[in-house]
Amino acid sequence: MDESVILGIKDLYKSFGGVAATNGLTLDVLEREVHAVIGPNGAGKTTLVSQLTGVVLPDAGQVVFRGRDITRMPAYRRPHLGMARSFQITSIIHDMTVLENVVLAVQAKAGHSYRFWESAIIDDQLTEPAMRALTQVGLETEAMQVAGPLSHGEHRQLELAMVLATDPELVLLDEPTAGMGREDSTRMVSMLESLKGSRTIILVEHDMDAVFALADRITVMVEGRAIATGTPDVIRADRLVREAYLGEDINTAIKSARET
Amino acid sequence: MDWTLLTVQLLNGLQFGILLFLLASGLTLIFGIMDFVNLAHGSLYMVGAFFCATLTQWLDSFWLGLLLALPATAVVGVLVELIVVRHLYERDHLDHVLATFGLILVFDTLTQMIWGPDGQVIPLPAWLDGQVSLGDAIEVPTYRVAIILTGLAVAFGLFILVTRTRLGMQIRAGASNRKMVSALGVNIGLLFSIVFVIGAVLAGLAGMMIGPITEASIGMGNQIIIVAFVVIVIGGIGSIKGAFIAAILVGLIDIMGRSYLDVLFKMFMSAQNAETSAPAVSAMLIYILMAVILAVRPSGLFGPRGR
Amino acid sequence: MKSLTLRGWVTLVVLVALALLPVFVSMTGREFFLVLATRLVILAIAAVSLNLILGYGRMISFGHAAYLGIGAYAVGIPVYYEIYNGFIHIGIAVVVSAAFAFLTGLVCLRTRGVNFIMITMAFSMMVFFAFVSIEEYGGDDGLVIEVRSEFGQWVNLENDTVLYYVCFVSLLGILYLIRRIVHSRFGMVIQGARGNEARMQSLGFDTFRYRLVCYVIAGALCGYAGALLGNFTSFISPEMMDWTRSGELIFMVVLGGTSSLFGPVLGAGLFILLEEILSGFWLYWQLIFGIFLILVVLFAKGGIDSWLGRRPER
Amino acid sequence: MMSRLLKYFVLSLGLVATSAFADNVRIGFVTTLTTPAGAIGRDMVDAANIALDHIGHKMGGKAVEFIVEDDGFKPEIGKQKTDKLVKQDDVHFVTGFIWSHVLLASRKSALDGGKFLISANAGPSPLAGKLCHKNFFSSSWQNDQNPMATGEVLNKKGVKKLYIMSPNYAAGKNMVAGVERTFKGEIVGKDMTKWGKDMQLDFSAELAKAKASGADAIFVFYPGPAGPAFIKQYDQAGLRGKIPLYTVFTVDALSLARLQKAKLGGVLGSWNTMFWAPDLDNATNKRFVADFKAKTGRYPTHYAAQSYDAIMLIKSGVDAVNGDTSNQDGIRAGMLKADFPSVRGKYRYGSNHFPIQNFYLRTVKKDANGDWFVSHVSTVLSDHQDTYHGQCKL
Repeated sequence: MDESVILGIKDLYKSFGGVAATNGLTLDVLEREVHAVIGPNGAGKTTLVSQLTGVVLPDAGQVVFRGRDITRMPAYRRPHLGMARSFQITSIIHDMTVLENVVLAVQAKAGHSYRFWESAIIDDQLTEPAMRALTQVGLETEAMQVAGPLSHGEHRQLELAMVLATDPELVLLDEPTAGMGREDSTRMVSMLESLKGSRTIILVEHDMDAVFALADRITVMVEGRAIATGTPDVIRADRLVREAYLGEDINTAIKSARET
Repeated sequence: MDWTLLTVQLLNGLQFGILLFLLASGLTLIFGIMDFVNLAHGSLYMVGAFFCATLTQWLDSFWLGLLLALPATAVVGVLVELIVVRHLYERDHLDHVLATFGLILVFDTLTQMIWGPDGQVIPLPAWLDGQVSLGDAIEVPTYRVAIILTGLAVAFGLFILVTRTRLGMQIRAGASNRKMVSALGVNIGLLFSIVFVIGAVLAGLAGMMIGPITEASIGMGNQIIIVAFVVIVIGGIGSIKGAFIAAILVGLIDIMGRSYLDVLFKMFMSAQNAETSAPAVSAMLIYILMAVILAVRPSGLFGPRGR
Repeated sequence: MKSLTLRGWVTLVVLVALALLPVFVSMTGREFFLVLATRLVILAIAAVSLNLILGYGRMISFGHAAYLGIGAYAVGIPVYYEIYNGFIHIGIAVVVSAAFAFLTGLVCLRTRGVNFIMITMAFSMMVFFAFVSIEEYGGDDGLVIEVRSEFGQWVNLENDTVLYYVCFVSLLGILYLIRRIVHSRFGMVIQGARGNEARMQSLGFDTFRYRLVCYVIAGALCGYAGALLGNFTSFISPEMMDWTRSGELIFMVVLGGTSSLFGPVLGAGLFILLEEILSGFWLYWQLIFGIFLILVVLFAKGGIDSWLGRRPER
Repeated sequence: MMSRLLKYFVLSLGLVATSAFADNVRIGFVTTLTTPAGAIGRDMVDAANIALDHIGHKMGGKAVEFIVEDDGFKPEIGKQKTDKLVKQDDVHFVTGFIWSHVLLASRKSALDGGKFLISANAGPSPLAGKLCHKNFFSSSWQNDQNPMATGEVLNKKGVKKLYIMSPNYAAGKNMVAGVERTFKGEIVGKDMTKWGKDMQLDFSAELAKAKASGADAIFVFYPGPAGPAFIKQYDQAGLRGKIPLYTVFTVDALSLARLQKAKLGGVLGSWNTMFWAPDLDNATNKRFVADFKAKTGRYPTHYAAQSYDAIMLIKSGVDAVNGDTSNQDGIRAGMLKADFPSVRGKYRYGSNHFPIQNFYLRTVKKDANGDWFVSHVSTVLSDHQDTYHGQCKL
């Protein structure tokens, strides 16, 4: 296996009630690349993310992260290897402040949390990295606000800050621009662009603008399988990909995705 | 082994199980559909028994008493739903537990204020008060057989209601996906009220069934309701089938424990200690069963995934 | 010193009143107030410990009274064998409670929602029946604790005022302890898991284990309260572990306000005062009590703590 | 009610001088008024009030203050209420106590508080033996005594095999010990059932065992709410006429009223034993029963009779010191004489302050109005003293 492969997925199978959601998927993600996964609805992208993060365990196949088999590793242990994820539907802790949310993310990285005495929120070892991550996503002024009432766009930013705060090798971004307006969306894309090259990013995304702007390589999934993997230009030209999008020209698909 | 005794005890267990099912079926429906924890379900059991006792004593007829006590209990169920329960569906379980805990206090005290502290007897017609012979040696109280038959009939009726009627379809849909039911244009408020009242009537019926055996007494529902909760948790919340199987299981375990555990205990402890420990340990058995089942299947035997 | 909010004032006034109560009692000779206040303070400790899991962790335990019972029996049983050393009593109470919490927590914390409520209750009922079944320690009749725990010559619990101050100082200590825990890294994880458990796991927290530790701490603290209760009542029966007692503890917490440090103390206080006053003047006081409970749930979300101007939840 | 509430508030806050400092005789009465067992407490309080009426609410020339507390059928609450009576109301006598376990739990509070403790019902064995106390008195009996009388009756009736059922608490255990002590045949089975607020009331499993055991008599102790339920199920199981039933503290005026309502005539003609009966022939008893019936419309139970005697016993003590409640030795000496008109006739006190008295065989009959009651038949035990008095070091 290539030295630069950070995440290897081999012959992954998962079915729910007889229907295969992942059907023999094989995919390699290279070190420091932005690897986008696209595909029509029901292609099995969400199930893939769930299996990579350990929320759902595969029926068969193998997931290898930096040479280590993590196929059946519990979800909570994967972040310690340097994996982090964001959620398709915003997943933050609503009744805590923005800073506390990010502090938790830092804390997760900083060894065990069986420390019962010192206050966490005034601990510089936690708050400094947290504030750095918040500054990175442009949310530093909201640090003391309770997270729940913030806007959707701010929630997505916070989500990203929590991912960054764990300083991961591999970031799994599940539709980071979902539900965003054009302006927020553009800001998110430029924010992700600034991360490019510093970490490996797996980007599951519907917004083709974002995908083609960010991705080094793209994998197209259909019916639980990868039908094509390659640079954006290769994918644009791929025949199978065009068929997958029901004969539509991929560029039309991009356009229609943009309008919805 | 005394087979006659064993048979009689199995019947006793079945009878207790049936009674538990009457209570648990309503509880599990209310739970499954409204996600509502109703500790006061046992109070409706008590109310049913008291209504039946008073009406039977006034009208000098158990049947009339039973017939009139059912709608009377339903009215109480409607009132409870309207005044308290309805406002709590959107709240969390903690609020349910507390409010219905308060309802228990209210019901127990009101009952004592109205009926006094004495238990109320429910006289049975003579033909129900005797015994029936099953085979040569086995003789069981007629009334207990009547409870079994009534309970089975109600269970069958409930099964038909849930699987074969429009209301039942809505109930099933509600149990699996509440949002979907409201999306289908069903009047959720009305559906909830109906389910709550069905549960109330079933609980009341259970109280009326046990009344002629134990009398209607204050707080009679407070212990059995906990057992009924154990039943629905074992069976899996929202599952009528699970409630039925678990109720029979728990009924049998309870009676068998009370019948045979002391004999077992006497093999390795003094008779005096065995007599004391056996009833307590047999009461413990059903909780142990529950813990074991939840340890293996955290959502019960027939429970929905991921609850 | 910065200016105090209404909440702060109430907290201060209640604590000062509790601290000075024995002086008032010795001036007026109304010993019964000391009895009442001791009970209040002990149950406040139990409520505060319950709040650690219920309020901060959203683990609705319906079996917390079991720890009160375990703690009290940890005094009663050694005394029955004429072991009077209080350090041994407290040690047994805390260790056995923690062990019980650990073992039952392994099962309970796998479940969610109503199943959690019911299985915590089931375990408390098991302890209830276990003590009912032990003839040696009085079974259903309970056990009279003839002598209170001994702590050397300096602290004589047989003196009611000393017992009261031991309880009061314990309450202060445990409040401080929980304050530290809640703001610590550990407390952050527990509160994070309350808000969004899936997220906490994806961040890399083994929430099950953190919750288990929290559950054990709460159990141990309540066991400590139980040991005080056993000393106070000089009597222990399985009845103390009945599910209705656990319900009362929950009520105290909710009445005072969940996820606030001092709320459960106020809740326990109001609960005991109401119980005492109402039961003194009307046989059917539980009617009023029940209605009050329902009204609190329906209309007073957030409990006393929110009446004093705190937002319910943060 | 508002003014009462207000008064209570003011009193509890200690802002005004309370009755605790007034010069009167204060009696605290702990009994069960709520839960299904509340009917017993009501009977006891009614009887105590009749006794107070009979003595004009005066003892030793002083007014009597009578404070009733509900123990809720729980030992812990009973103890709390006793604490309140001792420490807040500063009573001179704590009495009442239906339940042995409530009494055992409350004993220390009352006696350590320097008060007289007088049981008007419960008679657990420790209090007659090792835990006897100079300030403890019983106006009833020691638990074992009455079943011992039943045991004698069983022997006379030629019973060889006995099945025993009883609630699993202090008194239940004493009752079983009592009947086992005098009964000479074989015990073929025994069930101790759950007691308390959540008592077991369905005896299907136990009755089936009794039936299969080959016993030729069943002995039960099911006081209060459990009595009628047990007798009904005994009838429903078809045991009447097959295995005769012998009871203690199970068939009384309370259960008979309910059984009569349910038309369960099987209980008529059944036997039980007791130290007293409503038709026991003495002047005090006649007056008590007549007044009780006139006031409440019910027959008094033995609980009522004992409560009446408890008040009279206290009066005899207070009278002996002319109302000087600080003279505890004098009061004690006065009460020890048992020199007062008791509804059971004359009795004496043993060294452990439990009565030495007769036990009678009784049967259930209809009176002139058709009401069912338990009627005195014959004497089973004369001047009977409990078995534990030897362990008492008084």
